[in-house]
Amino acid sequence: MKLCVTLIAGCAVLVLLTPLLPLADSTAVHLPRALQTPTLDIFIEHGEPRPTWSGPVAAPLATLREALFGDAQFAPLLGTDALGRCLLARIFVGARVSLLLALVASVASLSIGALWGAVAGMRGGRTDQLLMRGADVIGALPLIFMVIFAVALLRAWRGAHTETWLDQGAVLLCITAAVSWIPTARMVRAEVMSLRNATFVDAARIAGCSNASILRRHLLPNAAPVALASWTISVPRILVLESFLSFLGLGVEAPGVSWGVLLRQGYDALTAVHVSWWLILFPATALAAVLLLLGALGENLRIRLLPQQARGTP
Amino acid sequence: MSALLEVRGLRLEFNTAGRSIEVLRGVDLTLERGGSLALVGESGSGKSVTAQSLLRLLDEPPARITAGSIHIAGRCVSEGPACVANAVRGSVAGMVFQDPQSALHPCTRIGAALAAVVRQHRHCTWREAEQRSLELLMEVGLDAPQRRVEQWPHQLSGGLRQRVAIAMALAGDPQLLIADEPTTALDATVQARVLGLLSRLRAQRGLALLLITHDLGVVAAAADEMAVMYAGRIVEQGPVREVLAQPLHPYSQALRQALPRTDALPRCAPVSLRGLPPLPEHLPTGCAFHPRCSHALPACALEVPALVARNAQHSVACPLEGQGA
Amino acid sequence: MHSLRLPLIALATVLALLLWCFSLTGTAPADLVIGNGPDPRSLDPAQAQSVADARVLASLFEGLVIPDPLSGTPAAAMAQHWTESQDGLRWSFTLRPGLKWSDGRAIDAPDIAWSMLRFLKPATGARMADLLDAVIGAEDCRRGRGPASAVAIEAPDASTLIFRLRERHPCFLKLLAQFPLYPVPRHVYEKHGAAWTSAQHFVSNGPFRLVHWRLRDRIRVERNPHWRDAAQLPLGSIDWRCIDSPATLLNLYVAGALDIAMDVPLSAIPALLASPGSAPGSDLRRHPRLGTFFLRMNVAQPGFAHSAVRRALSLVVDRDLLCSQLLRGGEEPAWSFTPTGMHCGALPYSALRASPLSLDEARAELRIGLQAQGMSTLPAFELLHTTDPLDSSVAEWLQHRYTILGVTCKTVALDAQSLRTRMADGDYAMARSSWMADYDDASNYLECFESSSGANRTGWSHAPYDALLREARSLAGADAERAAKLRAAEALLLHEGPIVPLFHYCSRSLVQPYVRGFEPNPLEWLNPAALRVQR
Amino acid sequence: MEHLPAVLLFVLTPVVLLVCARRSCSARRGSLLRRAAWLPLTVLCVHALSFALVHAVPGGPFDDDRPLAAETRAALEARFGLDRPAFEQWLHAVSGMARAEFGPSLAHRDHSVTEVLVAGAPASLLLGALALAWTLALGIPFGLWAALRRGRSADLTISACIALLLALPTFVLTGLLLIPLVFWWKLLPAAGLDQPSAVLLPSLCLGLPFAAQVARLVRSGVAEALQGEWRRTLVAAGLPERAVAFAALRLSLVSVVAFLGNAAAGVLTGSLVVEQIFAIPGLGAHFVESALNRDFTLALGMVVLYTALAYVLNWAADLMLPVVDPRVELS
Repeated sequence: MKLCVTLIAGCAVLVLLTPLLPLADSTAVHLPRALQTPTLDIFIEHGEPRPTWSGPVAAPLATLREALFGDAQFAPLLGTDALGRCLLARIFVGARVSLLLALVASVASLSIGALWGAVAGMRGGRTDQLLMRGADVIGALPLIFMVIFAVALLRAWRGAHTETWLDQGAVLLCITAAVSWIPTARMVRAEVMSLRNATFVDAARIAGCSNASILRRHLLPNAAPVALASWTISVPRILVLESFLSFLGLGVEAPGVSWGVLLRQGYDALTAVHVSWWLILFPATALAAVLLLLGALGENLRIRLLPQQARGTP
Repeated sequence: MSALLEVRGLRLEFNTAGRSIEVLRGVDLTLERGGSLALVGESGSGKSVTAQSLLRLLDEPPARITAGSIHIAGRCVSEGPACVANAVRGSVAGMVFQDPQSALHPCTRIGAALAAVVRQHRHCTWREAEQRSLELLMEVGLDAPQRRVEQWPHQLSGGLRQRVAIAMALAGDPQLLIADEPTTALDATVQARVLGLLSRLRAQRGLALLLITHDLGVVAAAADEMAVMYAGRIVEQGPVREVLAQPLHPYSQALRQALPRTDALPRCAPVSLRGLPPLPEHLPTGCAFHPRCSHALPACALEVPALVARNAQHSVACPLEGQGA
Repeated sequence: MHSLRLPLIALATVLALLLWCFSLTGTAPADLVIGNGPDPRSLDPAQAQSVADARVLASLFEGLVIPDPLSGTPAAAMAQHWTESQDGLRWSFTLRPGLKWSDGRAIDAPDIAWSMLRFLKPATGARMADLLDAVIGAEDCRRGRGPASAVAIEAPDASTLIFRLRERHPCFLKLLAQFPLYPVPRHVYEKHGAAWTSAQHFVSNGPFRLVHWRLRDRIRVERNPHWRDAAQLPLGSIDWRCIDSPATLLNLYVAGALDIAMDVPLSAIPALLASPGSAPGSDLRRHPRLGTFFLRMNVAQPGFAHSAVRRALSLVVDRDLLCSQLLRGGEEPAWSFTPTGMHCGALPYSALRASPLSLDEARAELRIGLQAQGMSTLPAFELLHTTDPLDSSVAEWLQHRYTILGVTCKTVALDAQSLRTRMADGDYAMARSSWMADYDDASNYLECFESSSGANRTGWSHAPYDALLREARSLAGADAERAAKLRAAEALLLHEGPIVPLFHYCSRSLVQPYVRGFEPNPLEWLNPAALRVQR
Repeated sequence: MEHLPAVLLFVLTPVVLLVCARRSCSARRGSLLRRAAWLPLTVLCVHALSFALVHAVPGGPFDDDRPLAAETRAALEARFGLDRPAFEQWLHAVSGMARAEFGPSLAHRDHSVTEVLVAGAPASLLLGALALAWTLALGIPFGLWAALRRGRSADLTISACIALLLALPTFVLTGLLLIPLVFWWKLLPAAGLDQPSAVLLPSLCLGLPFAAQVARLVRSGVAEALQGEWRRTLVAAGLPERAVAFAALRLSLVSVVAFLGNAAAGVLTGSLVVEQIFAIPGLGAHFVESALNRDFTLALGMVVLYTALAYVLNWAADLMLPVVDPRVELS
């Protein structure tokens, strides 16, 4: 558990501090060295174009990097892609996109799910029936296909309306959040329902507490672990969904970089006469490692937060 | 010719989390062919462990036999890996357990479960095995066995399930039946019928019966001999009639007194034993019973008393040998 | 035992299903397996779309004439010989005797005339229905304004077909060789309607006939015994493998599953070129194609109205670098819109090449153009492209190039449909485009940017350009003069126009050494009747 | 009259089934009927939703690099019925669906949607069935092995593999297996479906993550089952280790079968990617393509087919449950 948290925290820090690292420019097309195999020869290169970073956090870090490393940067340790861009830098930049998206979308899906489940659980009766039947119907749809349609639709819509807030990130975010809240809603509802009928809530009600204070004092603190546990499960799920969509060419689009995009480009470059294995192996390793860590973390948290459930479900 | 079951100085310990706890501390048992022996004691005294260790049913590890020997029908069961007991399991010694609720595999039909055991012990076709299963069910007193073999365990009542369990134990035609609290989980009327069944089977098949129970009433009804166990040791052994009539060990006496008596005067209420049985990891020194014993001598805390024969059949592990009573 | 009945039935069903599926995996190989491209949209000549579709159709059908890939002039096919009237307005074709459909029925001239009229009728929905616009009454007919009987395509007897044109057309014969004009079997069409293209009804007149078509897998054709030259046909059957991804084509080729791969992924070219002596590097055939990859600019967008800005954006792009470093597949840098190797009538047409601008010149042009519009900097604009990997790389490369000029452009990937919609709606600033020649004539290229052309889509309308093209059309028959006019128009297009030609395509194919009769050519045309295997 | 089959299928059948379900005395038959009633309703819902989505997408199926003349476009739209009001088109589509006709495909104009689906089904089915076969053939033995060797090196190795495989999405796993097996060692063909060995790798890639899931279920299920009292009965009756292990496996199969419904749906989704990577002439690739090509009819046909398949497979898994575990009653 401790190891898992440490590793995840390490990844997060690494990803946050990417602008600080002496990485090559992830967008710098450098054709003469296209499809270069991974190298261990040179660690530092001079005179290459440096990546430009903007944003309140990244820009100062990039300045700091200038001060620290000057124009020194890593050679393409993990090889280069078909346009000669450094894979190492692209994996780092892709991590920022993939992980941020997964994080935000999972928070969004958590809020939708928790709200839906809490309302259903609290109100009970017909409202509950209606809400949960709705969730069932949505759950019964072949979601991935709906997602494909929705993405195509939203993209076409975006294509038709140039100046909208709806950029590709927002499209992906909305879609992934919209399809991944159902398990959370179910878990939260079950918890709220069992809590609502629990003796200590009855006791509070007899003691004259208002509904709002019961909700605030008793239900929310007790339902929080469930919500948190479902959140830790939804992060890797959304990460996979994002990379799946990007892989199908429906998610993040070039020149945007995410791990799914990197894998897609890896497959595109892979041919029998030039087996550019690194373009698949390294992004795959990054994705698998993060998923493995998040999965382990989720499992651990679930066992800790919900000891009564941990044994029953596989 | 040697006895059917012979246990000599059996010691067994559990190793968990780096600690070893000795639960059997030198058990001696003998059961002749066709005989019946009841092993009696409070919960935690080691009777069930003894019974299971006879067929090496305990998981090894954590359980481990550290000393002593078990011979069943002349075969040594205690040496080597647990699977050496396969030679006697079912074919020489069958076993019935306490809880009929969970003793049968929930997803196997009665007939199939029995037939599988039959086929394990005699080389025959499925059809013959099914035929044999029907006979076995009839033998243990199930009505309409044709219908029963198609049923699932959860469709039977507790008593019927226990009968099926007995039929399974008998499927290999054993000479010895070990019954580990076979009636505890059943209600009184069913209990009586199951005990009747066991007696009948003994008579019909010439079975030897090792009956593990804490119920002296059951002992009186079903066994000829009894052994009283306390904290992993046999403290008294002898014919049921003699031991019940004249218990020698203070523990046996206490058990005897704890039994409600139908023949006694109404005001002579059962006397419950004071204190709790010791935990195997915190055994008192010397005679394990001495802290609870009203007759304890200073020497009792120092020395473990050996099992001494009082007469040909009756022996006891107490220096007082019933004088305190 | 009855507890096992349900699982057993289920198991048996699954096994039967598996057997059925497996029976589909093994098909006996054809004499020649060609890795083509995606599934044809349709085997109806009027509906087919791409060059890949055309190749499959060419094995099934033949027109009055077929393109001769080497000379560039059409050669006789169904027509034995033809005559053109003095003024070029009346074309008379004489059919070969004994022509038959693949079901053995005879083909006569009225059949072919009917087929041409079907092609024109709006209900057919032919994509290139404007091909025959030069014929009297054809345009009215395809627009639903006139009856089919008014179209001047006549069959006075069973073996003569006469076309009368409203104006002289510089390359009418080349038009007739186009795949959309392949004849359609009237008797089958009238019997089965739109279903005539299904494999069990399909009848054609080419060297091969359709055996079966499994989507996303293959189209199997076999020798048509009723074809005019069936005895001389070297191949008994061909498999057209329908595979979208060039990488898969290459992998299959390397594994020996294909005899010809009609496309090779760009990323594999350097590796293939690195081993020219051994397979598969030695099997690589490259040939310039009559196709241009270019960018359109929307002159209605802020900043793009002045030609100097467009010129700066166009001529600052170093095409040589693009081709030598990014593409590396043998593409030719495009300094003109019409590709090299183009003809004008029968004469070779050599396009004028624009001269590149140095960075300083480009900056100066940009400044002039912006000042004329009262701007100081060019507003950031979007460069639309498709999600195709090649497209994306070019767009990313361009984005990088334009930063050197101090111009900000944002690349936006769209699916092909969305891109088309936005281009058609004029809702773009700069967008990737390509044009493939339908037939080998420079006018086919330059007429795209006439004000009236539907292919223009840039809002660019330039009277002198239109005038030059009109004059060129009127000079049909006088190829040299016509070429001069076209060259002048092209110079105007490059100087004023709304396009950034980037490169001319190059066809790349892998051909096993034992395959003969494969002639690389600018139209990526393949004559299936000439292919043979010599092991 | 045209809409009669649709009314029968989508209105009458569910109502009748639901009424029967309410009337039926056996809980099992009731739930069976209810499930059956919900199938057409779910399909109808999904169809309506996808229809709305597809028709909301700008750009039509006839947009082309070369702009069509207005008359030609109008003729094409009339031919494919796209000139009618949307609601009418939807009604038409629904009544077609009731007769298992989805109309002509707009992108594959020589084929009706039904033909496209029938042509692609064998390959997809083969792939899916083999993937499920791998799922069971690898998942169950390895899960059992790990459970029987719990805590020892075999168990640890298998558990690590399970964790790894669960973390690898299909398209990642495919790449990792493809490179060595196909490109380095050239053991298996890279694409197509020409020889039987060509389905090995795709189905393996598709099945492995599910096999890992099954192995995990079996491992924990068997370990839990072995805690049961019945185990002592069997051992004491002299049954060998093997028989006991199988008996424990039998108990853990309940969760496996319950999972298979999900797995089948997952295999359908996964085949999308695998078919694309291995150029297998199945149904998967049509999905993304039809959405992108605005091939309305094919897209709708695919959605309906996949919804129905997922529903039926889930249902079949539920039906299998009581067969595996007699204690389960259909609810």
